[in-house]
Order: sequence, then C-alpha cells, then structure tokens
Amino acid sequence: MEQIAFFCGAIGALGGAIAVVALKNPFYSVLALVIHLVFLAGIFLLLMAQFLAAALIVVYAGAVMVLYVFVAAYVGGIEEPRWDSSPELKLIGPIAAIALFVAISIAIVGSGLSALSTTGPDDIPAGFGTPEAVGHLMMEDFLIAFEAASILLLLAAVAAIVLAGRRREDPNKLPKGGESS
Amino acid sequence: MIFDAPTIDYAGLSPIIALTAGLVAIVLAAVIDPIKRFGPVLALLAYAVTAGCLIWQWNADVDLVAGALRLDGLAVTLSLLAVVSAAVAVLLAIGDPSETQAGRSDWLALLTGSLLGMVILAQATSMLTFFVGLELLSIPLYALCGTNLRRRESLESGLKYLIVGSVGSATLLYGLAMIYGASGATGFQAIADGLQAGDGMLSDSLTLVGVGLVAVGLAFKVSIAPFHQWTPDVYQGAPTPVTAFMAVATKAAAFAVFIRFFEVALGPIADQWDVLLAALAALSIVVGNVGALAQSSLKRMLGYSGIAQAGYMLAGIVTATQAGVDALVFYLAGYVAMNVAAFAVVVIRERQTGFSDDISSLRGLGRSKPLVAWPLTIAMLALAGLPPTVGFIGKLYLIEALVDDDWTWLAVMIAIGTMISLAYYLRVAATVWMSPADEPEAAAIDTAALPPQIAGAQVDPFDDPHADRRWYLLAPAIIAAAAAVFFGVIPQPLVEFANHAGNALSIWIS
Amino acid sequence: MTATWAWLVLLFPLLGSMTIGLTFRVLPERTAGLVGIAAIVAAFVCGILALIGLQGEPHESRHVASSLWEYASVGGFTIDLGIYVDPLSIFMVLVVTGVSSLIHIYSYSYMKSDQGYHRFFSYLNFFVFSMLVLVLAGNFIMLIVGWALVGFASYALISYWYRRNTATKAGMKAFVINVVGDIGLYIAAILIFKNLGSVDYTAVFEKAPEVFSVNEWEIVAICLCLLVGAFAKSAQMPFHTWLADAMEGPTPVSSLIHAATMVTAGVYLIARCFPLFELAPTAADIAAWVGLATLLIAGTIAIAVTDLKRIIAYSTMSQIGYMFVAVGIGGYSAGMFHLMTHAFFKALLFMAAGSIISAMANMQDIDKMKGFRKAMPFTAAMLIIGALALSGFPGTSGWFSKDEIIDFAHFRGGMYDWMWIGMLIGAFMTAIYSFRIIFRILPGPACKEAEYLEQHGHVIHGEPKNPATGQLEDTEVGYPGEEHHIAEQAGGMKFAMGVLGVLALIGGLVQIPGVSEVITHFLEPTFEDSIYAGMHPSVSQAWTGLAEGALISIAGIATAWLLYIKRPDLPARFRSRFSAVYTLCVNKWYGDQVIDFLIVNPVKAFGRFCNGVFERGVINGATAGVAGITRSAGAAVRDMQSGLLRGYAVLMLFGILAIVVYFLIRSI
Amino acid sequence: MNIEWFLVLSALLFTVGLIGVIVRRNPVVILLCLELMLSAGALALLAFSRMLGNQDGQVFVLIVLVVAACEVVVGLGLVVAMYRRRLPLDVDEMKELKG
Repeated sequence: MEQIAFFCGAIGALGGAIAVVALKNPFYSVLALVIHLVFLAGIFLLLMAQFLAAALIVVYAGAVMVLYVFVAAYVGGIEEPRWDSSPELKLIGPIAAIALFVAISIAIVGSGLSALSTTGPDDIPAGFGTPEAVGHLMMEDFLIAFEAASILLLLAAVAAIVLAGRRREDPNKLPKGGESS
Repeated sequence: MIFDAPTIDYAGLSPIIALTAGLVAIVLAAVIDPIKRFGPVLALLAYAVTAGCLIWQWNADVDLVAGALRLDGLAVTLSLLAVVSAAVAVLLAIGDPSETQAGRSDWLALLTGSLLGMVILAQATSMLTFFVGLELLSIPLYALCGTNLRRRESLESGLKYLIVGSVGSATLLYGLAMIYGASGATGFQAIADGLQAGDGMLSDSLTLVGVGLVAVGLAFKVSIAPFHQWTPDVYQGAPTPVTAFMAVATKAAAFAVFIRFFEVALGPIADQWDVLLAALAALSIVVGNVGALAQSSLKRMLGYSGIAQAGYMLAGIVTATQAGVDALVFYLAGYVAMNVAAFAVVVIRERQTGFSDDISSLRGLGRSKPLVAWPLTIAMLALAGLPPTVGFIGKLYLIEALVDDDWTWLAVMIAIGTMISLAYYLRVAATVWMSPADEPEAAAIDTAALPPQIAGAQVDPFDDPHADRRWYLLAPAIIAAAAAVFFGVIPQPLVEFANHAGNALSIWIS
Repeated sequence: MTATWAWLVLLFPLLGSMTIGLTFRVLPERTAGLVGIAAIVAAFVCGILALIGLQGEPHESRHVASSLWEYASVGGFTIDLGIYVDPLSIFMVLVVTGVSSLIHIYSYSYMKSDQGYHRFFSYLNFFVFSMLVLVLAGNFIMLIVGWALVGFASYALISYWYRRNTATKAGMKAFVINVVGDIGLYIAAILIFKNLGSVDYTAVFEKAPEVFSVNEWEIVAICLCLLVGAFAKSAQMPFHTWLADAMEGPTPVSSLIHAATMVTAGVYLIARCFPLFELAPTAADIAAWVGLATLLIAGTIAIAVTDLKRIIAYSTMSQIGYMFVAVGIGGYSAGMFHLMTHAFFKALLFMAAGSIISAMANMQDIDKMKGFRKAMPFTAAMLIIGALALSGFPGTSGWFSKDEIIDFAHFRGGMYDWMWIGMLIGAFMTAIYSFRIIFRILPGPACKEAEYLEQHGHVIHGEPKNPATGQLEDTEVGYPGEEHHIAEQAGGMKFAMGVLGVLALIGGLVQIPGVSEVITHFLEPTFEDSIYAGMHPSVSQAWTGLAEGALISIAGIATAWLLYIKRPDLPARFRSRFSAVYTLCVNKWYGDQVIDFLIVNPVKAFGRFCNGVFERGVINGATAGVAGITRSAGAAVRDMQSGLLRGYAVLMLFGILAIVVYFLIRSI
Repeated sequence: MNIEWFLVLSALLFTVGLIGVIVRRNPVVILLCLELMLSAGALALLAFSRMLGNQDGQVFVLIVLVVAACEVVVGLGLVVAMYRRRLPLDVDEMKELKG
C-alpha cells in the first residue's frame, strides 16, 4: 500500500517537475508546478510530515503560485523561440546533470548508513510531524532561525515594493529613454 | 506538552537585537516622510550601536539561544568587519541613483537586513541558522543589485545573481541535508560528534558528497572558481555602493561560517576535504588573476581580483590550523581597508564622469585630484601585496601558515598569483599617475570628459562634478587607505584582532 | 651606536623622498634638487660613521643585528624590522650612497630643464632608500621588501618620461622580468622558512649547515630560487633583456640604477648568502657558468650594437657576469671589489655618455658621432679614463679588480680553468668595445653637432626626437627638456664626473696584491667562515695574473685601434706610398682583412646573432611565450565569461559534478 | 518504503530542476525550476528526518519553504522591473555584462 502511494506520488511529482521544464508556455509551467507540489505534499505525508504537507499546499501551492500566475499573466505568456543561441548547452547540460544524478544516487545507495534501507524507526515519538511538535521545536530550539525567517519575509516584501512598486517620484525628473543600450 | 522557552542571554544577543531594532526603525521611517531624509543617520546609528555591542561583548564566548548561535572571537571580529563595510556602503550610497530610486529608507532596510544576515551567519552554529542567515544575507542583496532601476546592467546583474545564487543555495541545502542524514544532527558540534560516533561515517559517501555540495554552496558565496562566474558580472552591473558592500562584507560573513562549518562540524574529516579546498583555492588564484589582466572596467577588474583574493583567503581554511584562521582573518581585515578605499574612489569617479568606471577615466587623476588618487593608488598597491601595506603582511601570514602546515605548493601558488596580479593593479596605479590629464577644457567640466554612458540623456541628474569634495565619499577612501598603510607598518594591533578570532577555535583546531 | 648610524642611513633618503614628494607644489625646483642631494650625502656621512663604529669593534664581533621593532608575529613566526650591519653591508652602503651622491649632484645640473624635476629627485631618493633597505636588511623578508621596492623604483624611473611609448614599454618589461625574479626570491624565502624555521640571516646561516648536508636537493633548490632572483635583478642570462631597454630612462638613472647599484644586487645576494651557496656548490657553479655565458655573449653584443647607451648597458651585463663568476667560485672579496670599481667607472662612462648625448641633441647612435675631442675636452678625458678602467688598462682600478677575479678562477684550477680562459677572452672583447666608443666618438673630423659646439660655445638644439622610433618628443612632460646640458658647462656634472674619474683611475690602489689588501681585510669578518676563506693566490701568482691582464687589455685596445682608427685611412696611406699590387698582396690581405675575416666578422656575426636570433628570438620568444600563455588563459577565462547565464549554470554543474565524483572516489 | 527511494526521488527532482535552469530561457520558468531544486532539498531533509526520527529536519524544511517564497518574491520583482523597463524577458538576451 505504501509502495503504491509512494510510486503514485513520485510519478506525479516527477511528472509535474518534468512538465515545468518541458512546457513551452510559462503559464502551463506554473500549473505544472502546482501539480508537482500537490504530489510532493502526498510524499511528505508518507514521511510523517503532516504539518509540512499542509503548509506546502496552503502556503505554497496556494499563495505563492498565485503570485506566479499573476506575474506570468502580467508579463504575458511569452513562448520561447525555437532558435537557441547556444544549442550545445541544451545537449551537454542535461547530460552532465544526469551524470550528477547518477553520482548522487551512487552516493546514496553506496552509503554505509544502514538506516537508509529501512523505513525509519518504528518507535517515533507520538505526534511526530504535527503542528504542535514542529511549533514546539521552532519556539524552543530554533527560535533564532524562525525569527530570522520572519525578518526575511519582511525584507522580501520591502524588496518587492522597491523593485516592482510604482515609482512615486515625478517621472519628469528621470530622463526619458534612460536606457544604456 | 509544556512550552520550554530557551534561555536567552540578552547581553550575548545584543548585537543582533540592536541591529534588528535598527532595521525595524528604518522600515518604519520609510512611512514617515519627514524622518525619511535621516535614513542614513538612523542606519549609521544602528550600526554604531551594533558595533558598540560587539565591542562590549569582545571577550564573550557563549552559546546563545539553544545552541543556534555562538558569540565568540571569530563572530565578533568578522561581524565588526561586516558592520564597518555596511557603514561605508551607507556613506557611499548618499545621493547614489540606486538609493534615490529605491526610496532611501527601503534601500537602507535591505542593506541592514543583509547585514543582519551576515551577523547571524558569523555566529551560526546550527545548520538552520547557517542556511537562514545565508539567505537573509543574499536575498536582500539580489534586490539591492537591481535597485538602479534605470540601468539595464543593474537589473541584469540582480537577476543573474539571484538565479545563480539560488542554484548555489539549493546545492548547499542539498549538501546540508546529506550531512544531516549522515550525522543525525543540525548543530555544528553535534554534527562532529555524530560523524565520529557513526559507524564509518567519517569517510562515507553520503557524508563526503554532502561536504562537497556544501563546499560548492559556500564557494559560490565567496566567489571561488569554478563557481565564480557571477562575480565579475554582478560586481560590474550592481550599483557601486552595493558592490563595495558585497565585495567585502559577504566575504567576511561567508568566510566566518565557512571556517566554522569546516573546522568545527567537519573538523574530524579535515584530511578528506583539505585537498579539494586547496585545489579550489589554486584554481581561483589562477582564474581570478588571469581574468583580471585585460579588463577595462575597474569594477569588473576588482571583481576578478576578488576571486583571486578569495582564493588566497580560502588557503587559510585549507590548513585547518589556528594559524591559518588567523591569517585568513587578518587578510580579510586588510581586504576591507583596501577594497573600501578602491570602491570609494570608484564611486567618486563614477559620479564625476557620468557613471563610467572605465580605467581610462582615471587618467591624470594624480595631478588633478591627488586626494582621490592617493587612496586608489594605495588600495592598488595593497591589493597587489606590495610593502609596506597591509596586503603584504597578510600574504606573508597566509604563506607562513601554509608553509608551516606543509602546503608549500599552495604558498607558491599565492606567490605566483601575486606576481601576475601586479600587472593589472599597477596598470591602474600607472594610469592614475603617469598618463597626462585630459585636455584642459575637458578637465574643467569633468562630466564632459567622457561621453555620457547613458545615451540620449543630456545631463544625468545624478552626475556630481564635485563628488571629490563630498566628505562622505572622501572620508571612507582616505581613512581606509590610511588604515591599509598603517596596518602595513604597524600590523601588531591587527594581528591581535586576528588572533582573537583564531583563539575562539582553539578547542577544535591546533 | 653603529646600528643607530645605520638606521640613519636609511632614514635620510626616505625623508628626502617624502619631503620632495609631498611639497612639490611649494618647493622651488632647485631647492628640491638640493634637498635630494643633502639627503643622500647625509646618508653617506652616516654610512662612514657607521663604518668607523664598526671598525672600532674587535675583529670577531664586527657584525651588529639591530631590530627597530618587532614588525609582526604570528604563531612561531616573527618578522623584525631589523637590519644587519657587517662589513659587507657597510661596504655596499658606502658604494651605494657614495655613487648616488655624485649622481644626484650630476642630475642636479643634467635634469635642469626637465619639467618633472621634483618627481625625478623624489623617485631617485626613493630608489636609494629602497636599495639601502635591500643591502641593510637583517632577514629575508626585509630583503624581499627592499628587492620589491627597488624593482618598483626602477620601473618608475625607466618610464620616467611617461609620454614616450618606448619608455613605458621598457619600464613594464623591466618590471615583469624583475617580478619573475621576485617570485624566485619569494619561493626561496618560503623554503628557507620551511626548512630552517626562521628568516633571520644570523639564525639561517647558523642553522643551515646543521640541517642540510652538502648538495642536498632542498638547499640546491633554495639556492636556485635565490639565483632566479639574482639573475633577474642583475640582468644575467636568460633574464637580461630588460637592461638594454631600460636605457629609455634618463641617463643619470642608467648610471645609478642600471650600472652602479641595483643591477649589482644579485652579486650582493650571493655574497650575502654564501653559507647557503657553499652548502650547494652545484648552484654556485651554475651562478658562475651563467655569469661566464653572460659576460661572453653580452661582450659580443656590445661590439655589434651602435647605440651608445646600449653598448655601455651590454658592457654592464658583461661586467656583472664577472662578478657572478667571482662570487660563484668563492672569490667574494674579489667580486665585491670589482663591484666597487665597476660602480666608479661605469657610472663615469654613463655620465660622460650623457654629456655627449646632450651635445648630440639626444642622438645616441655612435656612427653619427665624431670628433668630440676638441669640442668637449673634459668629457673626452673622462670618457677615456672610464674606458681605460673598463678595459683593465694597467694601473687603473679595473685592472686590479677584474684580474683578481680572472686570477682566482685560474687559481681554483680544474674546470674553473675554462672560466679563466673564457674571462680572458671576455677581457679582450671588453677592451675592444670600450675603445670602439672612444675611437668612434673622439678623434677624426668633427661632426655637425661637435662643430657647432666648438664654434658657438653652446649645444645645438635639434628637434627632440625619440632615438628609438624617431618620433617627435613631448618636451612638456616627457623629455629632458628643450635645453641640454653638458659637463663642460655645468659645474655639478663636472664635479661628479671629476670625482668618479679620479676614483676610476686610482680606486684600485686599495687592493694591490702583496701591498695593500684593504678590501679583503675589511670584508674578512663577514667571510671568515667561508670554506674559501684561506684560499688566496700567492702574491707572485697574482702579479702574473695582473701581467696577463695588462697584456690582454693592451692587445684589445690595439686591436680596437687597428679596427676603428687605422683601417679607415690605411688603404689611402698605402695607395699613396706603395704600388697598388703591394698594397693588395701584403697589407690588405694579411692585415685588416685577416683580422676582419678571422676575428671581427665572426665576432660581429656572433654578436648580431646573439642580438638578433638569441635575444629577439629565443629570449623574447620565451618571454612572449609566457606572456602569451597568460594572455590566452586570460582570453579563455573571458570567453567562458560569455554573459550567458545558462553557460554559467553549466560550468557550475560541471564543478559540482567534479567535486561529487572526487568525493565518491575518495569514499571508496 | 525504504528511505533510499525518497532520496533517489529527491536527487531526480534536483536534477530536473538543474536541467530546467540550464535549458530554459524565460526567467519566470527558471524561477520555477529553482523551486524544484529547493523542494528536492526539502524532500531529502524530510526523508532523513523520518529516518532519524528527529524533527529538526522538519523545522528546517519549514524554513526552506519560507526562503523559497522570499526568493520567488524578489525574483518576480526583478522580472516585473525588467518588464516595466521593456527589457526582453529572456536570459540569453542578458548579455550586457560579460568578458
């Protein structure tokens, strides 16, 4: 049962990921990522990370993807031209990446860590992966990381305003066509 | 379940608290227009308080907040370096187009946030704080690079930095995950213990590949070849005050965690990674120095030179000795002085010449503006490692530490790299002093000396022909240059400073 | 007390340089010159006081190591800002400051109309300071500092006329080659520290015999690295190409840096590190052989080229070759003695050449100079004295010093006899090329410039042209100025040349075999631990050597006379007195032609070959090759930096892949 | 289900993301691919967390999600800024800086 769930999830997540890369229209790529995230959340559940699975769906597939959709819609669904300035990259890049995958897989499979070929300990504490457990850890052991992450969110908001917000200055103050090329 | 709040040592946490408070104040100030003008004052004040807290905690040696952070000599010294370079960046940014367009307070908030990331990173002793500190450092920097919204190069550099940087972060994360799996812990000390306790984990493929991926992620942040390629592009494209900040402070913070993670968490397997880091250092020395040779943009040249300098510094980690860490911190401190002097002059020249940082725009500077020319010359000589500047002593220490630990070949690489670097550093110095001034009439109106970089613009509103008389630009240049010479003649105080950092690691390394 | 004086020796030139450099806006020009002169003279006086102090010590404690402060210390490594005063360093100090004082005085007049007067004196004082740091250094780090500063000063002074393209190029070339030498020195210092745990002279020289056995590869490697530094700075093969180009600098610079002081630093280095070289005789022999090769090749080139300053420059290389042979085979005091006399007569020759070149309105081709004997009697006399001393004419300083070296090689015997023969050939060539200058420039009908000078009493003002390219010069910032100065009309120049002339003539009297061996005795405390300390040719051997030297020298001068004086009018004389047949049969065939055929042409051809194929082709080729590799590597780095983000990602990917695979392999 | 399988899946996702960064030219899609790479790291962390019975990894993943979101926000901000400046949204056209 667990195997079936895993393979379904894996195929979905991987298919979504490949679709992100393969689809020409960025709009569809965003949707593919949503699919990927949904399946990934399922895999998270298999790993007893209920809270994170929920967070992934709600925050990520929900909120962040909406941002993507907005931007993709705003800038328009630009189809990438067939012509490629450096076709060789399209060839050697994936080959090298697959080689990297093979190398990392060898490292994982070849590791002497015996726990890797188990499903993990059975005597895990009750409430493993629940919001309560994660929340406790966050407030007790990883308070600084949590606070820093919240500051990071604040800064990201500031950055977004700086970069994408409407300029308040008088547009006449800036020279027109002030483009360097 | 009972909530078990961690004990918080407020004295030890004071630098971070001060900086966070400053950050919040700056963000709030953005809303209130009358205060907005005083953003730089506010930022400098916050940095001063932070620096004060750091100096207050000079002799601290404590674990903070459930082992997430550790305030010790290494953290204090490298945080101070980051704070100083951030303060310089604030000064250099006054009146800069990037700052003006981004809205002064917002720009400063991003800068302060990045600085906060650095201070956290310098103290990080857990993978979580490590990762989040690194991202807190980087993400505001990505945005800062793009803040000169009118310039295509600026946006381009921001996006390039973001994309390549995120690839680096993802790689780092992947490596951290593997080490977490191999050691079963997230705290640095616990990782070391876990690796030693585990059965054969010290040379396990999972551990080592994890180490490799972490090395990649960190190498990316400190611009070590072959993960350097963003450096020249981003240095050139980003607004110069940001480049100045990035060049110096990022290195300080990233090297702090580099040292800590490799010497503490991965200290037990130092003989596994030292050859790799040595190879990366050597490659950086070659790539950086060779790449800098034919550059015509000063910022780009400094970018390549930064790659080479990062290679020199990485050599200090390779030794995995206290002497190596001392040498690295010493070099880093000297590097702050040299780079600040160089970039301050670049800012001055940019504003006078319509934002061109071409080396030819320095022609005849020695005659017309000796106050600007001298800091640049000293910076170049110091970067080149000529005596009697701090760069010379720094290289000497590095070489000594390497030789002492039987890394003679790497020491020789440093010597050779230094010699190659003379060619491009001295070219700049020679341009400043030897080439004749431009035609007299052009010299009178400096802005006209070079064709405006921005086509179609009659007069750039940010051009400032009197930039060489602005104290906030000139003072950093002169003070930094003076420091580069002073510590070259009397290096002992800086040696003590570096020793303070090295001593903090004396439990872990010889 | 001695140490205090030695510190003052260092202080004055530094102060002078800084004073002139910082106050150039307010200080009147001539005052700047005077400040410069005063600083060096003060250093010279302090040098003498240090000498007196040192001589007051008992023989075995005539060395003082003094440290001003501990410069820096890290771990087990301390660097003292320390000097080492012993007879050798004081000897060098006196030579450097003495000759520099005179050259400063010369420059005071010679550079009068140059626009960059302040700059010149500031640089020149800075150079002297650097050179003194080099010779007084008490450890290898200070030595490197001095070494680097000297290179930097030399670079600045060669490209002093920075609007001259050729000058800036020459400066760069000199700098690059010097930097190669610096790398050698750097690596040597690293290795010394690694093996001996210290960089202090005293500690290093004491410990070296305990740590190394003779000819152990490590000590040989150290010495070879030192030699790379020495060869580069002293323009020995294969690092010699920069010296001839360095003549683009003002003549006083050529005289001071590229004849009398800086280029002898390599000789000093070997003499200073003799305990190391005696542990590595292979390296010492290499030094000697390279010196021999340089002296021969540079000698032939000097016969072939026609640019006045370049002839003297090649002759400098050749004479330094002698010094390298001397210190390479253990004749340290002979080498230092030749270093001193060479400083006298070579500085003198350059000064005289400068005077002539001024009169020629910066023309440097000796084929165009003629008949200056009457127009410039003083310069002519000085030129002759210099040439006599250079060619080792009996009684002059060069005779004593050069033949001491030659004789020492013969005395060592064995394979050093080959060096002896080589050096005798070199001495013969020296006499030829030095008198080639004399016979070309002085006698005969006056050329246009000489005639003008004779008739009008002042020098001709030609169009300022670059002697190398023929382009018009920029007199504003890039030229000796529109007005030229010659020794006959400028007191400073005359004084400096006069003093040096006297020294070149009689300077050798301090070291007459069997009579007064001042130099040897003076340097004895330094070299008494040398394994060659007791080895001296006997007095009779020495005098035999001197006699040989005298013969060779006179033969060389006679040959030069035959070639450059007699031959031009020989045919005419014979045609008028004898029948055409006789002339053809006897004199022309058996006289000049034979010499021409047997000696002159081969030598000339060889010189041309050296100059052309060897220098341009091989050496420059190698230099260009290294530069080319660096450049193409730079191009490769820049090509990879395509701006293409995806390219960067691919490179990163390859980096990650390589590291992961590396660790995978390690984990097996 | 053995932990190895999860790890191999995460390696595969990492690779796919990396390939995407290399072959795609639209910056928005590249940002999506970066998400993939980060989620691969998150998956590995969770797998190890499960394997070790240690929840540190879960907190780490939460932080990673926050970081990824922030990266996206800044990245999209830059994309919008470029679009406003009418710069081509194609990383191959970003060749102003090179050499």
